[in-house]
Amino acid sequence: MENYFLILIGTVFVNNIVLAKLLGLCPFMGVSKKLEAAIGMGMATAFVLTLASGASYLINQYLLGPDLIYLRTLSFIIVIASIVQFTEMFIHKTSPVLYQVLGIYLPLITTNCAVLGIPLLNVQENHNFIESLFFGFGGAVGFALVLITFAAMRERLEGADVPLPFKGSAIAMVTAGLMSIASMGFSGLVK
Amino acid sequence: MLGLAVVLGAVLGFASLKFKVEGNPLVDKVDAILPQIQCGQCGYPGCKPYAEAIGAGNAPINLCAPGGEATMLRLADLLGVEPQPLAAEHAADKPKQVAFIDEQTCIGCTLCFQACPVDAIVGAAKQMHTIIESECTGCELCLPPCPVDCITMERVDEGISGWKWKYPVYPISETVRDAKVNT
Amino acid sequence: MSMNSPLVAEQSTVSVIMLKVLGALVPAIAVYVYFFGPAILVSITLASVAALATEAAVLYLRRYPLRVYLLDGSALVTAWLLALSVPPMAPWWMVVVGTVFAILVAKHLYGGLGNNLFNPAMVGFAALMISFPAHMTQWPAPEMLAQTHWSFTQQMDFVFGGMLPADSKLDAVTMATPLDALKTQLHLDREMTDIQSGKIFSTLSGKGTEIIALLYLLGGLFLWQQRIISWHIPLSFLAAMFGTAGLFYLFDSSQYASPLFHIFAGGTMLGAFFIATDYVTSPTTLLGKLIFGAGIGVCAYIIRVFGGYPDGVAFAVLFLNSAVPLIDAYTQPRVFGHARKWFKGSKE
Amino acid sequence: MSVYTRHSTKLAMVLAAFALVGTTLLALTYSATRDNIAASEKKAKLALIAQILPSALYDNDIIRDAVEQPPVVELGTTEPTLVYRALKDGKPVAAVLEIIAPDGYAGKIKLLIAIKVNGEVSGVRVVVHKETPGLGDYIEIARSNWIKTFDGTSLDKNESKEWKVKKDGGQFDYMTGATITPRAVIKAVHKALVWFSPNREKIFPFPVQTQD
Amino acid sequence: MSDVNYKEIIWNGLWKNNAGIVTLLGLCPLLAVSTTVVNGVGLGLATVLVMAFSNGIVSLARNWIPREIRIPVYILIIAVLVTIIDLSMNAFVQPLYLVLGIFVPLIVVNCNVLGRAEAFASKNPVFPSIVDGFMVGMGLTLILAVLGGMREILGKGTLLSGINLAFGESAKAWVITVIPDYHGFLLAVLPPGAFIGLGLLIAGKNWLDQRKAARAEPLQTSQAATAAA
Amino acid sequence: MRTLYPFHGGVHPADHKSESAQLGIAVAPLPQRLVVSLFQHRGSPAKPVVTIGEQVLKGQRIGAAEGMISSSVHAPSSGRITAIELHPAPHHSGLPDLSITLETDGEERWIERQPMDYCAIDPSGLRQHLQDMGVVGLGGAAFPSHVKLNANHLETLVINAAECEPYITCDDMLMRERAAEVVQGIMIAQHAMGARNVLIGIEDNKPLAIASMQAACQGTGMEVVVVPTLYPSGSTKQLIKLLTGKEVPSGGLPTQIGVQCFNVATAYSMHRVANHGEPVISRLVTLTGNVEEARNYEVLIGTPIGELVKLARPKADTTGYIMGGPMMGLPLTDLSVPVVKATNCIIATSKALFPPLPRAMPCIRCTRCAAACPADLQPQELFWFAKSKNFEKAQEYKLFDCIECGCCSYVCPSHIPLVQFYRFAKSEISAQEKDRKAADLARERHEFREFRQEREKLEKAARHAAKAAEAAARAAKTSEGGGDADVDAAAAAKKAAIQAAIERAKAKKAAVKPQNVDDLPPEAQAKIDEIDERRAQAKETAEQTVTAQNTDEGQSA
Ligand SMILES: Cc1cc2nc3c(=O)[nH]c(=O)nc-3n(C[C@H](O)[C@H](O)[C@H](O)COP(=O)(O)O)c2cc1C
Ligand SMILES: Cc1cc2nc3c(=O)[nH]c(=O)nc-3n(C[C@H](O)[C@H](O)[C@H](O)COP(=O)(O)O)c2cc1C
Ligand SMILES: Cc1cc2nc3c(=O)[nH]c(=O)nc-3n(C[C@H](O)[C@H](O)[C@H](O)COP(=O)(O)O)c2cc1C
Ligand SMILES: Cc1cc2nc3c(=O)[nH]c(=O)nc-3n(C[C@H](O)[C@H](O)[C@H](O)CO)c2cc1C
Ligand code: SF4
Ligand code: SF4
Ligand code: SF4
Ligand code: SF4
Ligand code: FES
Repeated sequence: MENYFLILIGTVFVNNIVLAKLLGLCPFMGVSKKLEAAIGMGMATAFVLTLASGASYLINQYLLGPDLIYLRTLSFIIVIASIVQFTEMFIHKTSPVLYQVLGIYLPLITTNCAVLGIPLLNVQENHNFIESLFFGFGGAVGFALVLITFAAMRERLEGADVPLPFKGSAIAMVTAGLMSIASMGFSGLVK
Repeated sequence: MLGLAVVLGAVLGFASLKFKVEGNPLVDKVDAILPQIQCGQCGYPGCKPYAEAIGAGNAPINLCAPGGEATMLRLADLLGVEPQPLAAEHAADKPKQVAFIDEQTCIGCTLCFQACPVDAIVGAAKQMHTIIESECTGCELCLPPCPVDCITMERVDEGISGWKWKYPVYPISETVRDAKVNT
Repeated sequence: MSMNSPLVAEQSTVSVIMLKVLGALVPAIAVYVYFFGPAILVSITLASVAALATEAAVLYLRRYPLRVYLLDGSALVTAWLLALSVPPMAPWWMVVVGTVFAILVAKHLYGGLGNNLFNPAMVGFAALMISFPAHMTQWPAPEMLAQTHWSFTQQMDFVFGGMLPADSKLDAVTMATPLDALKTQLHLDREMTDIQSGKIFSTLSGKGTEIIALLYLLGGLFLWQQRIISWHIPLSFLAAMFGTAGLFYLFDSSQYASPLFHIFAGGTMLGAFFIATDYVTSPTTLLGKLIFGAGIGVCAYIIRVFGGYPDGVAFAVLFLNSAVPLIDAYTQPRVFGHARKWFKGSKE
Repeated sequence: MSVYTRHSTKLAMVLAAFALVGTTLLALTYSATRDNIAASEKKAKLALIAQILPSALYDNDIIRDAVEQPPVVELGTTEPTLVYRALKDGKPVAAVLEIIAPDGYAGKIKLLIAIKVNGEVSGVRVVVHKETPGLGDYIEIARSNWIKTFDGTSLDKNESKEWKVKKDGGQFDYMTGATITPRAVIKAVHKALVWFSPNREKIFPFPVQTQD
Repeated sequence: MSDVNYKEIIWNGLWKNNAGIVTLLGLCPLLAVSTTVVNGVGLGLATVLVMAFSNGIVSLARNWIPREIRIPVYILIIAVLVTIIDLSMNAFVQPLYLVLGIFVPLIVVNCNVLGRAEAFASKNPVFPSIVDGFMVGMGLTLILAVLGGMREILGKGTLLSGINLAFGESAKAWVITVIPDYHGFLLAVLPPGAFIGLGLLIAGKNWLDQRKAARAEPLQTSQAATAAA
Repeated sequence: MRTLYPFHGGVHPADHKSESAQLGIAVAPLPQRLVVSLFQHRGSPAKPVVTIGEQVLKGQRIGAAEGMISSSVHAPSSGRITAIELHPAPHHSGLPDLSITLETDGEERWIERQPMDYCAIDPSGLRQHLQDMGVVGLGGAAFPSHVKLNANHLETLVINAAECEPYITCDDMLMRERAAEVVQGIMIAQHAMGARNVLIGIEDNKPLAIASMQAACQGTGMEVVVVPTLYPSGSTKQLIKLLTGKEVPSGGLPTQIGVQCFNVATAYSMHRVANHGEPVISRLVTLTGNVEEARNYEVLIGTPIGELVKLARPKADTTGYIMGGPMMGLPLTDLSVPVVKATNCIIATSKALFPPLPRAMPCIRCTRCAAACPADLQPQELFWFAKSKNFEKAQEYKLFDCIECGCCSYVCPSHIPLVQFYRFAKSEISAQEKDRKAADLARERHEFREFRQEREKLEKAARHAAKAAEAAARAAKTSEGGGDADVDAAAAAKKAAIQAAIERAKAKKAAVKPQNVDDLPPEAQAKIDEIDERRAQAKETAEQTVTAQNTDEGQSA
């Protein structure tokens, strides 16, 4: 149990997938201009990432085995793409409200490299099924957390008197850098 | 692996037919932002078509001249894209104006009436035409068709009740502006 | 200047506020000099010059009025706070690099005074801590504990030229800070009481440092009395740290230091009254301030005790800085004439 | 057959065709590169081992000649590791062990150590660590030669109390401000040596002749 | 087709719509592996290869792929290509491959690759598509190299360190020590340095563009004035 | 003691009240010219009902209220109307306003004044009367009072005697000298709204006024409540909160919570209207600041301020004048502007009294403004959004709940003109709102036009089809008739066509019905009617040609 807790703390704060692992940056930069959108994206990603992490574990373990490792990337990406598709269809059918909130962000998730990166890291770090789920979920929560705080900061920044060349994505990058500095304070929390 | 591909292909094919993209709600949102002057200066035959083009990602957001910078900024906001300067020929914010028909000269040819996108002109054939001021959007589309050039555009005065407070300018914001010009 | 109502105003200015903040630091600095020698004054001077020079350069590039902004004093506050966080034994270029980074990246890339999201001094400190951890741990030993005494010129030789006096080692004049010692010794499986019998420890926390912390506290109270800072952030910060430390202390007093030790050790007092209270980078709502302060208190404790750095105040401040816009957005107070709501989002 | 299913079948076929071609291509590439990859891996490992155990000292295929070692508390390992055996003319020369120093400043430090059969350290290298860059990372060979101070040490030559940093009264150097890391490494190496001597026979299950 | 404007393709790929600093796609590898020039260029070239080939293949196959499944097919093609590169790098430049880690397989989700396949290759003939893929990839590589250089100099005081990962031990001599006896501003090689460095590059491009625009403006008006006169 | 319910924030600017409260109220001399603005109140301007050259009597109505939210204006003295034209007005815009200029004859001849028994007529009659007599709020907003009286079974009537702005003492002096009449006026409002309680809120820095009001209230059931001196306790919402603990809902009216609020001077003018039959033609104005003799004057509306200030003998180093208080007042750029009903005070400024504000700096988010804001707003956020023209956010942070009291600007250490930013943002948002409504209308009209065109096309097609069918039928008929009838038939058909054309033209002439009038809003219809009227006049001359042309068309068709 403690192990899972540490995985969570580790992925959310210490090795945050955005700020420390440098994954999922495109949506991090792209969907953070509005707080509301960031919240939607964060939730959608959390859902898909957890699923993808578990599913790709199963694929890797039972479908590929040690012989077909060269199909890993291929099968992972296909599985992820389908999960995204199915999630979209599923919530479209079952919950129009949820679809309103998350629907438009789902297709964007396929281009979030964390969705592939986390399963690959799972393999690299020999996680078991439950660990994979926690790792995926923790990564997603970490992603959502920084995405949302980042979006709030960018909304504030809109009014700031930023020097012209830095307006827009440049200052956003610098902000992400300073966030990354802040998050380095947690290094060493999980040995 | 093959099996996986077959199954996925089937499902995707099925799904793509079943869940064809339905009407684009974005277009309505864009349309709501456009000023509905229907002037066609954006290069599209009216605001709705321009909205559709934006919705489909085929048009930049900086083409609407009457809407000016404010409209562009709201579009940028809605679509989550970086604001773009107004296309050069659209940059000047025009003062609000309405058309005015010189009733003595008008010959009642109905040509302006047919051109007006918002039916702001009333009148029958061979009768003098008059413009309903409150409906006129000032798009100037009625000017070219008039054979006797009896339509003129008149500025709407702001008056005390339409007066707006100006953006406060004080030393700091002044220098800020200077700095922006310089860089 | 266009005239518009209101046509009268209180006469306080930004410069006066900043000057008072600097003034509130002076007693603590004096005691600092008494316990650790005058090297800190050199650091403060270096940082101040670097800060003003950087600020002037940026203002010049942006064609902003130099005099007005240089006189506002905010760069000096940044410089002093940064200098107070860096060991005075560190090489001279470190303070300069930290200050330039703080003023340039954390303040002026955002548009200067009032626009920055992160506490500039703490950004500078964190950048140095991450980049030069070895130098950042070279804290001088209190005068009465040092094995040998370097003269002021010897110290300056070291700071500016990296030259050690003959037959002396850096070890002889530096010493782990109480927090650092605690961490190292716990690593060696020693017990708390055993560790705290060490010579750098004293009743509250460390010899010398606790008195400085006390004076920071007094300076903070002065700022509060002057209505420059409100009580919300310092109190919630100290209370949260005291509470968290208290819990762990009750749980196992052989592994965890007492809450009193924690609030008088390291950067707690400076942080609570001078750093976390920076207007620009802290929340503006009262509830937000309480959350912010408490968040820093808890995070700083966790980093201190379980994390990789001996003290966590700076990182905790930066971490909570990043949450400030979010906190502000979700703690907007009820506006006159609006219904009371328990949870208020940025949207109605 | 409805329109839907007919259409779907067609799409499925196309996709399957692409998948088939793709997987075939991959299988081909894989078989073409497999040996090369293995060779590269081996080369890399050999290069690492060569840093701590001169290749002139042995003549067997050391990568092949490895035995699995279940987790050992003294070595700090929690999972089975490989112990490589270096032989010259069929006689044991040295063993290369993967050990872990669990109490580094920021977590575990993975080390590779070569111990000669006589109990002398041939060499130590850090494989993975999370110590503070710029402070605790001088244990890496890329940063400093500190790790080489272990070369030639042994339990016989160095008494137990000398296996400490100088600050604690031992014989090992350290860098000011970072004593936790060297302490951890020294402790781990020491423990490995202590563990090695009684377990030598298990690793080399044939008569061992010490040179002298 | 002869009306393909190669100049524009090249200009777009390298500068105007540069993937690294304008469209801000494929950021993860850009930031993660630009710790040194060698790492950056290594991954950049891998990406170039994938992009050129994927664009070429997509363009070749564009008439056979049904619309509905074009995206899955593109992904399939890209994934296959990436795995081929991945295996080859593992086989031939393993030390570099190990340093780049999961960022080689992650080329699959680099939006630039899919983006160019969809936006360009699926509508254009083979050769221009290859050029486009190549140029967009080169644009990315350029930024990777510059960012890598910045971070390496600031962080370590060297250039081309780690060149031996790609070319073997003998290449160690090629490492250039820019600042001897340097303390190393470690922040530069850590993630914050990546973010801030890219921020500076983006601002630099903005500054150049803005300056150009500011210069062009008075020119235009004066031209207009002369035209009027 | 009544429990008070303090509102959040507020500030204590130096009050400078004693200077002008030393001397009793004096009457300002009659000026030669009076300029009466037709737009002295909120709502729509009054419409002039006199002509140039006309002789008018004191108290005669010269501008009639137009619409519900409007008020009449009256001649402040007898004399001759010399101009009805745009004249500088005391307004932030600096724009001139339609005003009536009156050359006084010095005779002060009154119209016939008719006191009324307000208890005898029904409330709506009373309200109508107040509107006709030009009663508007004299507390600053100049909102037509009859609108505000439109309530019954009111819980509490709050009388605003706080006079929280520094310098101003006109309400203070009014209460000291004319308390009984003020109370009489309050009774009118109380009666009109059936108010159960009356609370008179007076700040504790006016002990004399408190005493005289308390004396006047004896036995009336009204209660004088002494409130602490704190700006802006005189603001309606804050005073209501202070006295009753109730908050006027955002965007709502006090009557929603059973409260209404009038200024004491407004009450006094109700008394003059009802009990003396005098319309609102004068008011008390405090002349103070950098002057030799600060004092309150009873001043005729329309008195040019430049003339008025001379009474107080401004000192030589006077730098300018403010109308109203220093917190919410209007710096005057033109001294030819007249006194209006909202003019409660004129302050002469000097460097010493109004030192120039230090240079503005960026906002440092010190939240002093938030601590001072009586509307519980976060002024620094509003400023941030207004500055960057992020109006959506500004509204999200409740920009429109800002009462523009200026407390935030007053305390701001960065000396940012915050209130100006809010005014800018508010007026920009209102303008955008107006544009949006216009756009919605345009969209509707455009869509309708497309629908209409579609419909017309269909109708045309149907007509063509019918015609074709008819022609076919006719052709069939004629072909039955035999070959040589063809020519005749063709001629007949032509004749018929001409006939039909003439018929059509005639019909058209008879009822020139504008096209495109389906679905018009009533205002537009009204406009069209007006146009039609004009057209009818033009018709006579045009008739001839039109008929000729119509016939032409008929023939060529
Ligand atoms: C940010 C930071 C990182 C540190 N990292 C390490 C480390 O990696 N290894 C280490 O031995 N000590 C590290 N330390 C130092 C320890 O906290 C402690 O000061 C030191 O090990 C005690 O050394 P001393 O006995 O020479 O005083 C670090 C200190 C700080 C502030
Ligand atoms: C458009 C508008 C309509 C109003 N309608 C009423 C009304 O029907 N009844 C009423 O009692 N007050 C009405 N008011 C008056 C205000 O609530 C308020 O009492 C008046 O503006 C003076 O207050 P102030 O000086 O604090 O702004 C109205 C105000 C406005 C601006
Ligand atoms: C900030 C502020 C301060 C005000 N101060 C006073 C005041 O001191 N006395 C007063 O009568 N009205 C004051 N008013 C105006 C009142 O809100 C309101 O207009 C008046 O009390 C309503 O009464 P009336 O319609 O009779 O003028 C103030 C308004 C504001 C917004
Ligand atoms: C009470 C108070 C605390 C401050 N604390 C800091 C601080 O911790 N770090 C800093 O860089 N500046 C500090 N400043 C100065 C200034 O507000 C800061 O540089 C701004 O962030 C610059 O925009 C402080 C100022 C005040 C008034
Ligand atoms: S330019 Fe603007 S107003 Fe004109 S039609 Fe296009 S969108 Fe409508
Ligand atoms: S009347 Fe003329 S200017 Fe006005 S809306 Fe119609 S066409 Fe446009
Ligand atoms: S008082 Fe001025 S500086 Fe302080 S927060 Fe408010 S607006 Fe900003
Ligand atoms: S002017 Fe508006 S924001 Fe400022 S204190 Fe008054 S109510 Fe609050
Ligand atoms: S490269 Fe785009 S999300 Fe990682």
